Amino acid sequence: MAKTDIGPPDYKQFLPPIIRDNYGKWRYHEIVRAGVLKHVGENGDVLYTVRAGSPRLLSTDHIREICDLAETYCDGYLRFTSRHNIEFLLADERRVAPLIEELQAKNYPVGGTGHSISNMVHTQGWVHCHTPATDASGPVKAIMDELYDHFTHMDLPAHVRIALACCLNMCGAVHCSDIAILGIHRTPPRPDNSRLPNLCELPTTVASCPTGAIRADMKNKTVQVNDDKCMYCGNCYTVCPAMPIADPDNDGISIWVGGKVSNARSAPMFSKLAIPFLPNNPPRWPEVVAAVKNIVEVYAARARKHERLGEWIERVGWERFFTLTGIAFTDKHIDDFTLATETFRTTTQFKWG
Amino acid sequence: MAKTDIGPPDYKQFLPPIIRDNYGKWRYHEIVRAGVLKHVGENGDVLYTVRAGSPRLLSTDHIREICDLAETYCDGYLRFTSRHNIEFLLADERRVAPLIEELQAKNYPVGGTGHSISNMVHTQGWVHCHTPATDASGPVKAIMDELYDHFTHMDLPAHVRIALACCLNMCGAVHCSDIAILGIHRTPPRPDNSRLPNLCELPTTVASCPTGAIRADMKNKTVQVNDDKCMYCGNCYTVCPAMPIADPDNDGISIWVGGKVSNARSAPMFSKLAIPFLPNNPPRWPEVVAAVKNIVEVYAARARKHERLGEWIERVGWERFFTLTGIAFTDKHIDDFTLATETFRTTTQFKWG
Amino acid sequence: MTDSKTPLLDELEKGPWPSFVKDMKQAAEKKPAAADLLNQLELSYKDRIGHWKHGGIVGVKGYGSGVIGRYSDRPDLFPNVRAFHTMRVNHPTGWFYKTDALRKLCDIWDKHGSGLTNLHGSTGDAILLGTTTDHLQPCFDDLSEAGFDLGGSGSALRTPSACVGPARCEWACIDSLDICYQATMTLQDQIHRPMFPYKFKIKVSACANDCVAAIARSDLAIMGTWKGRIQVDPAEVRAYADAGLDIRGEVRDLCPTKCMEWSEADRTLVIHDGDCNRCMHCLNVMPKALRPGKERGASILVGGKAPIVQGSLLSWVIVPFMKLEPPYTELFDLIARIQDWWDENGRSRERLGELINRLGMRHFLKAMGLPAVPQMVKHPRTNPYVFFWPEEIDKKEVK
Amino acid sequence: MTDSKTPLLDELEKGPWPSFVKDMKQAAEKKPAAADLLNQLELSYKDRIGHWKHGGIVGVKGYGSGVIGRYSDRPDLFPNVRAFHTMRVNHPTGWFYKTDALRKLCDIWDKHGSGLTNLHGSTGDAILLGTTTDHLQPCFDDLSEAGFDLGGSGSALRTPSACVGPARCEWACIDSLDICYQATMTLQDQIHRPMFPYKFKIKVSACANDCVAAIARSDLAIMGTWKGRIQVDPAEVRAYADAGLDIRGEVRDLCPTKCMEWSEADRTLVIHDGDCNRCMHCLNVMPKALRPGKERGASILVGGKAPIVQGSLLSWVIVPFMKLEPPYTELFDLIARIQDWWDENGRSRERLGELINRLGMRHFLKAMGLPAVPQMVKHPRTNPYVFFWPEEIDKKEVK
Amino acid sequence: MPTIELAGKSYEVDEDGFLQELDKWNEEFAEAYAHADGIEGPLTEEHWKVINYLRSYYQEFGIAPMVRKVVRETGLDLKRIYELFPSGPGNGACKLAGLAKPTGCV
Amino acid sequence: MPTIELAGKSYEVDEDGFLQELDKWNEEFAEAYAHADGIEGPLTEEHWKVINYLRSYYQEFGIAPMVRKVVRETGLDLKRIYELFPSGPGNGACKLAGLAKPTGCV
Ligand code: SRM
Ligand code: SRM
Ligand code: SRM
Ligand code: SRM
Ligand code: SF4
Ligand code: SF4
Ligand code: SF4
Ligand code: SF4
Ligand code: SF4
Ligand code: SF4
Ligand code: SF4
Ligand code: SF4
Repeated sequence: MAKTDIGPPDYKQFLPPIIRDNYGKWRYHEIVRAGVLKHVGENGDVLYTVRAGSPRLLSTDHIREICDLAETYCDGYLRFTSRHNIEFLLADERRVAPLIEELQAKNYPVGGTGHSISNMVHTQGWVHCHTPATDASGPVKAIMDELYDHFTHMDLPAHVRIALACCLNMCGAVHCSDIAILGIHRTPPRPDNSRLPNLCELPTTVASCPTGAIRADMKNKTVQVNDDKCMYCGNCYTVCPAMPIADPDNDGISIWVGGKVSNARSAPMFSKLAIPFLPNNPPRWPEVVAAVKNIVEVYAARARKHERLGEWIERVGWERFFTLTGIAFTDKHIDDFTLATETFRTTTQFKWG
Repeated sequence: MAKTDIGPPDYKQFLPPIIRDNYGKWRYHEIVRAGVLKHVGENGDVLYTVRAGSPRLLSTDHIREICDLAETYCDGYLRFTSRHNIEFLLADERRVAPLIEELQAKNYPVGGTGHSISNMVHTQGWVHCHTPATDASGPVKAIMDELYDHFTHMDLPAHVRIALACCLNMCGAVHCSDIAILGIHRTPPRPDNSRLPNLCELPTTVASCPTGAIRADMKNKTVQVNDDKCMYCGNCYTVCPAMPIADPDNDGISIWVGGKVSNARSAPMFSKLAIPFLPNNPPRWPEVVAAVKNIVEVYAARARKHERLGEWIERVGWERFFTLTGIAFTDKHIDDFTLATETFRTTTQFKWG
Repeated sequence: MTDSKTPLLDELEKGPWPSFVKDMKQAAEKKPAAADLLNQLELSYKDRIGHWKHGGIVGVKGYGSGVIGRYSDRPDLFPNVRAFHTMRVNHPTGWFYKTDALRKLCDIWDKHGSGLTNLHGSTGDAILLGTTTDHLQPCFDDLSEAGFDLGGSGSALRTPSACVGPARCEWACIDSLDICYQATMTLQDQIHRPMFPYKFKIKVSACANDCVAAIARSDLAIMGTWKGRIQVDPAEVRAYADAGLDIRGEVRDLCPTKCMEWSEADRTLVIHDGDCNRCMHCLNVMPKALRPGKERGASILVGGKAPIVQGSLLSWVIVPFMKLEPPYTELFDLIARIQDWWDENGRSRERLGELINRLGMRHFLKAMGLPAVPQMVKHPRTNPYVFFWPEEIDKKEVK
Repeated sequence: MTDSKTPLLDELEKGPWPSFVKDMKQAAEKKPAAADLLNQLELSYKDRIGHWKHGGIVGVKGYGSGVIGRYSDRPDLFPNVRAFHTMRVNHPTGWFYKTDALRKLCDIWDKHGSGLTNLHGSTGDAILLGTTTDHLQPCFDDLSEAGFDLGGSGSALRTPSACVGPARCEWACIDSLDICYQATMTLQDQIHRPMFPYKFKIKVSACANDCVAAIARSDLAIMGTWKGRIQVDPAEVRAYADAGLDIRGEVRDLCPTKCMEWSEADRTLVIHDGDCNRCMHCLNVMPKALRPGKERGASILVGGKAPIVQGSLLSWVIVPFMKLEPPYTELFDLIARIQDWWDENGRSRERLGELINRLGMRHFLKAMGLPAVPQMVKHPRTNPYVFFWPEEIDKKEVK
Repeated sequence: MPTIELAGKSYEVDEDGFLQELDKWNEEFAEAYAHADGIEGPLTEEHWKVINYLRSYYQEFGIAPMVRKVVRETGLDLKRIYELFPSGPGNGACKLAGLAKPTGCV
Repeated sequence: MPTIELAGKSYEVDEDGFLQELDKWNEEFAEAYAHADGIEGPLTEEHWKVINYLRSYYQEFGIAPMVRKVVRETGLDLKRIYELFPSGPGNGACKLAGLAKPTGCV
């Protein structure tokens, strides 16, 4: 039998020599151009990193092509970033330009550094998951096509980090993104009383509901949903397969803005609801693409340098955000979950719009 | 029988002529000295207000003395402020100085305006209420004695508003005060099973508990308290007389800081816990007086002009507040009620102390 | 040691601040009830515990509120405070008095009660502190005769209060006194005959300085504000600068929205009013030079309260701007709709804010017919638990 | 119109961004499973709904995690994805690869699976996307042979991840890669054999920029920071100024604590480090001139997670500063204590943050033996619902 | 503990005159007490409507009904209720109905 | 719905082999299934300790116990449990014990 518990390969064997030499001893970096980082060691060594976009969903052949490139230009050393980009690690400055040339020839976008839009963190969607309210890869592709120039150019006030999750489980951890795209259901689950008794643990199913909409029906070993208390999160379906919730005509996408993760300047922030619902309109989700584009461009035109989307909104005010983007404010934007009172305006300080 | 529903006397009959003339037409004001306001009308009329401190608990004879003063100096026109001070309203500048002289001779403190400490809003305490964890008038007197000079001099960075409530009902509405003094119990109520069945509505009693510590014991028509879940708020006693909670050895005072009400500069804020417990030490509560004095003086020495206590703390950080005041930070300062997560530090941004 | 019967309280006669003990002693000389109150309080100081029994429910005919019943738990020692009920007298709006009215109050209270008062209670009433059950009705009759009436208590509308406003303040954007007085008069029945799930408080501040702390302690707060430009008098601005005011440091830098430009060189101040959130700070510092804009009205906020049961609440904006001119029809209609919804849906002892929080703001707004606007929130929701109304859903297709 | 079988997906081959559809088609040429995946996805695009059944619980011998089971709900149409399980392969720390290792992965996956992957999953694993039940064990055997192992799934420790840190970043205050790798190796059993109430995630960022978003999505976040003074190189500061950087506007004014003084005249920067909260902004803008202080370590935060069930949480500071040097005993001891407490007290499907919130931070701190410090809170509590420990109460006197 | 003598029987009441042993209540208690509390003449059908509603609600739910409920269920408006019970629904009607003393919100 | 033949009887199971009609479970099912699932030899006392604990817990609480509970109550450590049931407590032991398929946290 195979050895177990060996853990991942030791990363140290994958570090290029220049990194091994300068490990923990980097002095500073510069962004030479979009997608190209230059790190300088205390001893003067220089490392170049060329960053290229990736669809994340990669075929083995595509990976082999990436390997070919890495072998040609950087002795086989490469890495991936926490946002799914590919980074080629070069000790030799002279190989940078040729690598970029070949990348561009092969349609790899080079960029994603500094004040640009980097790759979108995203999830499985209809490709592999059982709970999605929308697809993942499709909307990502459509959006990145539209925002392509902001990936390859550092022309924004600050980093813009966009992420997508196809259901409220939020595997994309979109809750702290500059712009978050989130698949949502809008109709309650439909308990299947014939399968439920054998398939589901009743206490687990009841406990799964954030709003207490589920009551156990002990007699029939099933559950009942109070539709008025259900906000379609789908968590009951996660624990109980007999509670299907997907609904092609009412599932769709919501858009959230202004989150961030870094502690730079302002503390990390959650994203906030901008657009409660846009329809699932495959293959290219035009409404979603247009909405994201609009937010990016309004922000780009108005924010100050180094100001993340959320920081800009905090400065000008949410009143102004809705006015400037033309997005409608509705009762859905007003929280009604457990911490709602923390979000209500408890001051007469506000702007007219 | 007497007429009912006549409402209060129409205030307009109590307005001095100069106010009637300038009603809604004031142009600006100046604070001539601590306790003396000068309001100038659009037509050039000038109204002087002389503000004097009051113990709030007044005998009819004392009120008559105040009436005597008002009749001598301001044709019988006076008012009280929202913080229980007395305001003499004078149309004639020449009477201001004599009034102040007589007030001082009679030991009325003149002040409470501008960047001073005004009168303490407070409540009944042992004088008239059934749920107090401390007295009200006594601690107020002891504290105001100590802070007297800050009432009569405008020598602070900004307004400092101190309030006291003798139990968690917070009739003093202390929850948004620069400094709040709050009576607290520290032991659970002791249900009296013999009286409870006839005296209390069980559902109301159960529902009264913020932490769900009370269970109905239907069989015995009484209730049981889970002492581990009880944080001694006393609300069960408010609705059920058979749940006494007062406990001379463990009742006492907690101190809260940094709240404000006005929307000036910063939005209104709740006060936050500074000192979880100080003993009830009548007649002069020396520990409480010293604690309040310490907070005021640390603030006075460090804050910038116009900076309220809470604004100062927000600027320098709570870490710094505890260091500078020498107040111990404990697990009690960390929230564990329903909105607790909103108060936890969700950033690496903090100071060392 | 002194042989005073109140050695502990005597300590509180010392010191510069006026002493409530002196007032108690003054009253005690005339009134046995005041004397027993003093002695019972001394006992409390000794025991470190209150000596009043729980509750008490007494009143005057035709009213369900206005009196707080109170009985001593040591009537054996202090027979004169065996019953010691408080009467809440609705104060004249703005706490304005002429001395003749105040003297009348004193006379009535010397006749019927302990001779001790609070001017005023923290809701705003003139508190007459302590009398016996059989004096309640006669005392009320005398008060009524003198033109006074009781304030609220119990599950009633509580005595509304207002800042001094237009009577003596250059910043008043609404007539806080008149609004408060009209509300008090119009809603007399609600004040005297408790009919709600719990108490309901209304306070009126004529500007955002909020001198009656309306936002912190009223179920319905009415707060003056304006639209349009702050009125700037450039000459007075220069005068302040000449007089040594550090306009950059004390005004511009402290403006929360940073919407001011101050040029030290030509001593001019420019305000970008679109960004101003009308916090009042600059006006507070330079009252001669800056005045509120000309289009005036109020923001309406609801839900404020003290901590019991679910934690304190500051009031929430529900109407950013409402014109307020007599007879205030729009305001009073709104108040009626709010109270009706609360009364219909509220549980016993549930304040308005708690009810809105339990059912969700969207239900409240829908019932009120109020549009959702961004001014209502600090920021939109962060959790994805969004409800849709049935009519927003394509129902045909749901299996 | 084309006669393609996937007209909708074909639309996603257009446009400049690399197309996942191209990758799927590439794999489909070799692998029937990939072809059926493509076709099933096309059906989803048509129907606007997913076509996978709920759940699936499959695995390899000796492990309780690492494989996500998946079955098509249209095996009639797409028999080659009747079973289509995903294997989560623990990535090399920092996502560093040499191509030979990557090629090995590809070969194994071409042999056993669909030929499709995700590089990487959002927890950090190399995701091998889709194979049948009977290939799981052989595939695992080959992976193990090639030096790879599975990552976490289920109620297990999830694959830890780390920012690139000291390998390529001048700001690394801790060795994020080594810490992550040591944690991964030490806690292998926890990764492979689920034994907790729910999932547990650990992420390591070597500074406050948090390039792995640890604070937002890990139950335990380890974040590099420093004590003492930021290292300032005055010459480089001047060089930045000379090169046109607006140090006042872009650095000083954006410092959240306003703890910097910048003199345009003599081009010197003074930092009042006692007020600095180490937000990283000034270092980010001037990496040549400013470096983290010399005393380095980490802040430890816990509780971060996505919204289900009670709403998203950002992680909370529980240890402001911990020195972190191999073998990281203090850290690993703390992790063990945390997990043990959680495992002992947690309900099924209750994340650490939810448990702490349910029981109260004071209970957690007490169990951990951690002192309460102000760095743990944004501000102290505002509600007066304060618990005292029994030992703090004078029990003799309670009746 | 004070007692009150009504129609020849003696009842334990508190200072405010609220019955302390709720199971001692009977109709004569209410009638006699009404008289003592200043209600003129015997209790009318309307009085009993209110009293009976209060008692049955209290028996079912263990709490006194809210005023709005009393108004709705008895069909009597608040003004009428104060005419019937000048001390009001709490101090007046609940007392005669032998309910536990309404507490708290005063 | 797939079926599985065990010791001459046929059972409805899902794709993962989890019993679909929980009341069909019996000891022979477990024995025969164990064999099919790659456990060598007949089920030992230790196996039964785990299976019985799982079943009784499930019957009492309607949910599968958490792993820590299983370890504590059976006295078998996790390593031993994986030796007994190589597919682990969920995919292995729960399946043989005829519990509903553990869902969700994967
Ligand atoms: C490669 C990567 C780390 C890794 O281990 O993979 C990385 C690398 C660097 N980050 Fe990062 N960050 C990486 C993800 C992140 C993330 C996480 C994320 O996006 O999910 C964050 C938090 C984002 C957020 O706040 O929402 C992040 C917030 C930062 C910041 C703070 C930005 C800010 O002002 O808020 C900096 C500082 C800066 O750029 O000025 C930074 C700076 C850097 C530097 C300059 C550090 C250095 O000296 O090497 C690196 C190059 C940055 C660049 O792209 O311009 N990195 N960085 C990640 C690249 C992701 C990608 O492909 O785009
Ligand atoms: C008389 C009174 C209103 C009344 O109807 O009784 C009043 C009167 C004035 N207030 Fe006030 N305020 C009065 C209670 C309040 C309260 C409520 C309270 O303290 O409970 C507040 C909110 C306090 C808080 O935020 O916690 C209040 C916040 C202000 C402010 C904002 C201060 C700030 O910077 O936060 C101003 C503006 C200023 O003083 O610069 C103000 C300004 C004023 C002015 C200058 C208005 C004017 O032009 O006449 C008045 C004289 C102020 C002075 O004392 O220096 N008044 N003022 C109240 C006097 C109370 C007392 O005896 O001390
Ligand atoms: C007299 C007064 C305190 C004072 O000395 O000034 C007072 C006294 C009492 N209040 Fe109050 N409250 C008084 C203003 C307040 C305020 C302040 C305000 O109105 O601006 C508050 C906080 C604001 C609010 O309403 O949220 C207040 C919040 C409470 C509460 C908690 C209510 C809540 O929803 O959180 C209770 C408990 C209750 O209603 O059962 C309460 C209950 C009480 C009771 C009736 C005691 C009880 O548990 O039944 C006290 C009677 C004391 C006595 O024997 O005389 N009192 N009470 C104030 C009324 C005087 C007046 O009419 O002018
Ligand atoms: C594959 C992946 C998405 C991706 O495409 O990258 C993923 C996929 C699934 N996640 Fe996730 N999660 C993935 C990262 C995350 C993250 C991000 C992270 O780890 O940084 C989160 C948010 C952070 C967090 O843990 O809070 C995340 C939060 C969830 C949740 C909600 C958990 C919660 O406590 O709120 C669930 C629901 C559950 O556990 O039952 C969930 C459940 C799932 C399941 C197993 C579906 C389910 O309901 O059982 C998905 C399987 C999809 C499939 O068929 O392949 N997944 N999941 C990610 C794991 C890949 C990897 O190992 O690298
Ligand atoms: S976000 Fe939801 S639908 Fe998407 S992969 Fe995660 S669990 Fe599946
Ligand atoms: S979808 Fe969410 S809210 Fe609706 S019943 Fe299921 S768990 Fe509850
Ligand atoms: S604060 Fe509490 S004790 Fe004090 S008067 Fe109000 S209810 Fe009574
Ligand atoms: S004192 Fe408060 S917390 Fe304790 S049992 Fe009573 S209501 Fe509950
Ligand atoms: S609230 Fe405003 S208008 Fe009213 S008195 Fe205070 S400062 Fe003047
Ligand atoms: S009112 Fe406040 S926000 Fe407006 S300009 Fe003045 S200081 Fe700035
Ligand atoms: S988190 Fe900090 S140390 Fe790690 S890569 Fe990002 S910037 Fe560098
Ligand atoms: S690290 Fe942040 S807080 Fe510290 S000096 Fe730099 S910008 Fe200011």
